[in-house]
Amino acid sequence: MVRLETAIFDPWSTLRDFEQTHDMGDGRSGAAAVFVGTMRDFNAGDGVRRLFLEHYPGMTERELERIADEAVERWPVNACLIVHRVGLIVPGEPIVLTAAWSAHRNAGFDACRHLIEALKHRAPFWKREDLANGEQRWVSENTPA
Amino acid sequence: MVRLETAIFDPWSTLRDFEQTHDMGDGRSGAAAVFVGTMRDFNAGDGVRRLFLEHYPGMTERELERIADEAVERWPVNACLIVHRVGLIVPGEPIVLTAAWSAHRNAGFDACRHLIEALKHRAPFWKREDLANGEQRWVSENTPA
Amino acid sequence: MSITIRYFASLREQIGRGEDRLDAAGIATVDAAWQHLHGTPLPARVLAAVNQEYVGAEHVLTDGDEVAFFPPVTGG
Amino acid sequence: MSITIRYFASLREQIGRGEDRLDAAGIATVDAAWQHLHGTPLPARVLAAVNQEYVGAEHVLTDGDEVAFFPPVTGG
Repeated sequence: MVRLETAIFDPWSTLRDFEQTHDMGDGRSGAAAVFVGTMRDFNAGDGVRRLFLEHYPGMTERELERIADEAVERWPVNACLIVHRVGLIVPGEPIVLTAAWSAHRNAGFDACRHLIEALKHRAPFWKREDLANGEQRWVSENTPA
Repeated sequence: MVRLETAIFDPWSTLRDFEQTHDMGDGRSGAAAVFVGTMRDFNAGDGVRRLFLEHYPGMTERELERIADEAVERWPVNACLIVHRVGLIVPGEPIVLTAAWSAHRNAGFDACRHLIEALKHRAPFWKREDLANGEQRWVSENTPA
Repeated sequence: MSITIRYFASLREQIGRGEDRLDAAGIATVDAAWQHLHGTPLPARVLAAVNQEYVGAEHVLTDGDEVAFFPPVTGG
Repeated sequence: MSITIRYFASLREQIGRGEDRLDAAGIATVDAAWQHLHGTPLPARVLAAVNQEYVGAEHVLTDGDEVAFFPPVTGG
């Protein structure tokens, strides 16, 4: 499942809710691998006060769905979850959550890592930063892994 | 931090509580990588009704501490968490939670994976299964990755 | 032939608008659409999507297509 | 020299008790302690710890040590 969030979300209660409301494979999922990306208060050496996350409504959701489908095709995973924030956010707030449930841990880790790597390379999101010094700038490329 | 749990625990609220009560590096942690292992209802082809998790009080905690310390030494992580269940558990209950917080995602993933791999290879825990057919057996080696 | 062109993020700000419309039967490809509107070949750093799927500059356009141009993505 | 020996999991069940005590000044190593109690060299599949740290079979014992023997670990 993929979801865009326009307001702050708690990744941990999102994960609990997802597990309680989705089929994790009837006792077949022994492993959950999760990544949570949170807004830091610095980037490229500068203090950042606020972030605006733009997206391409429609294409963003479709690209996230494709990424989740790929993970399910490539690894024996029973479920995938991608949640991504859009709009204005401040340091400390979660930006992204990716998770994969599987019978064994390697498939879960590999699928979860694929979700976040593919998202960072392909999903149409763009970050604009409000710096501590008052300037505004678009992030020109993604952060190092 | 490492902790043994004698009763069922919710990994997701454990993570939220840990984040709220521990120093994650003052805005320096942009990434959290998490692994949760849950008891499955089968193992080695057999249905499993119940699991008894034995440990070596004292050494188990020390070995988990060593594993967490190693992760902090080898990767730029700001915090690590290991939680492991002991005693009697039933399918669907979480057995283990490992988590690593870092500025960038690769360090978090690598450290989190180290935590669970090292735990499975070195931490003194032993599983005894109550099978669906009424037999009881000790798990002789760890599950495939 | 009617094509909707959309711009995102820094590219939208540089161009000064979020959308263009083309009614140009002679425009065959994504690159040709960009050339027609902006007078240069599609810059290497500008990504293109047609109907919400990534395409290359030589992708052939069809009546009613939604074409999007945007800078490298920076989500996650 | 007084040494506490502890057994865990399937090994404890096979041996039929969780603990032994050795008061044997002539016992130098972990392997010698096992030999003294069980009449064989330490089996390859049995792991050993002294004072709650993994050690090899040739680890030298000291008065008051806690020695533990156990099967391969299966946590996580």
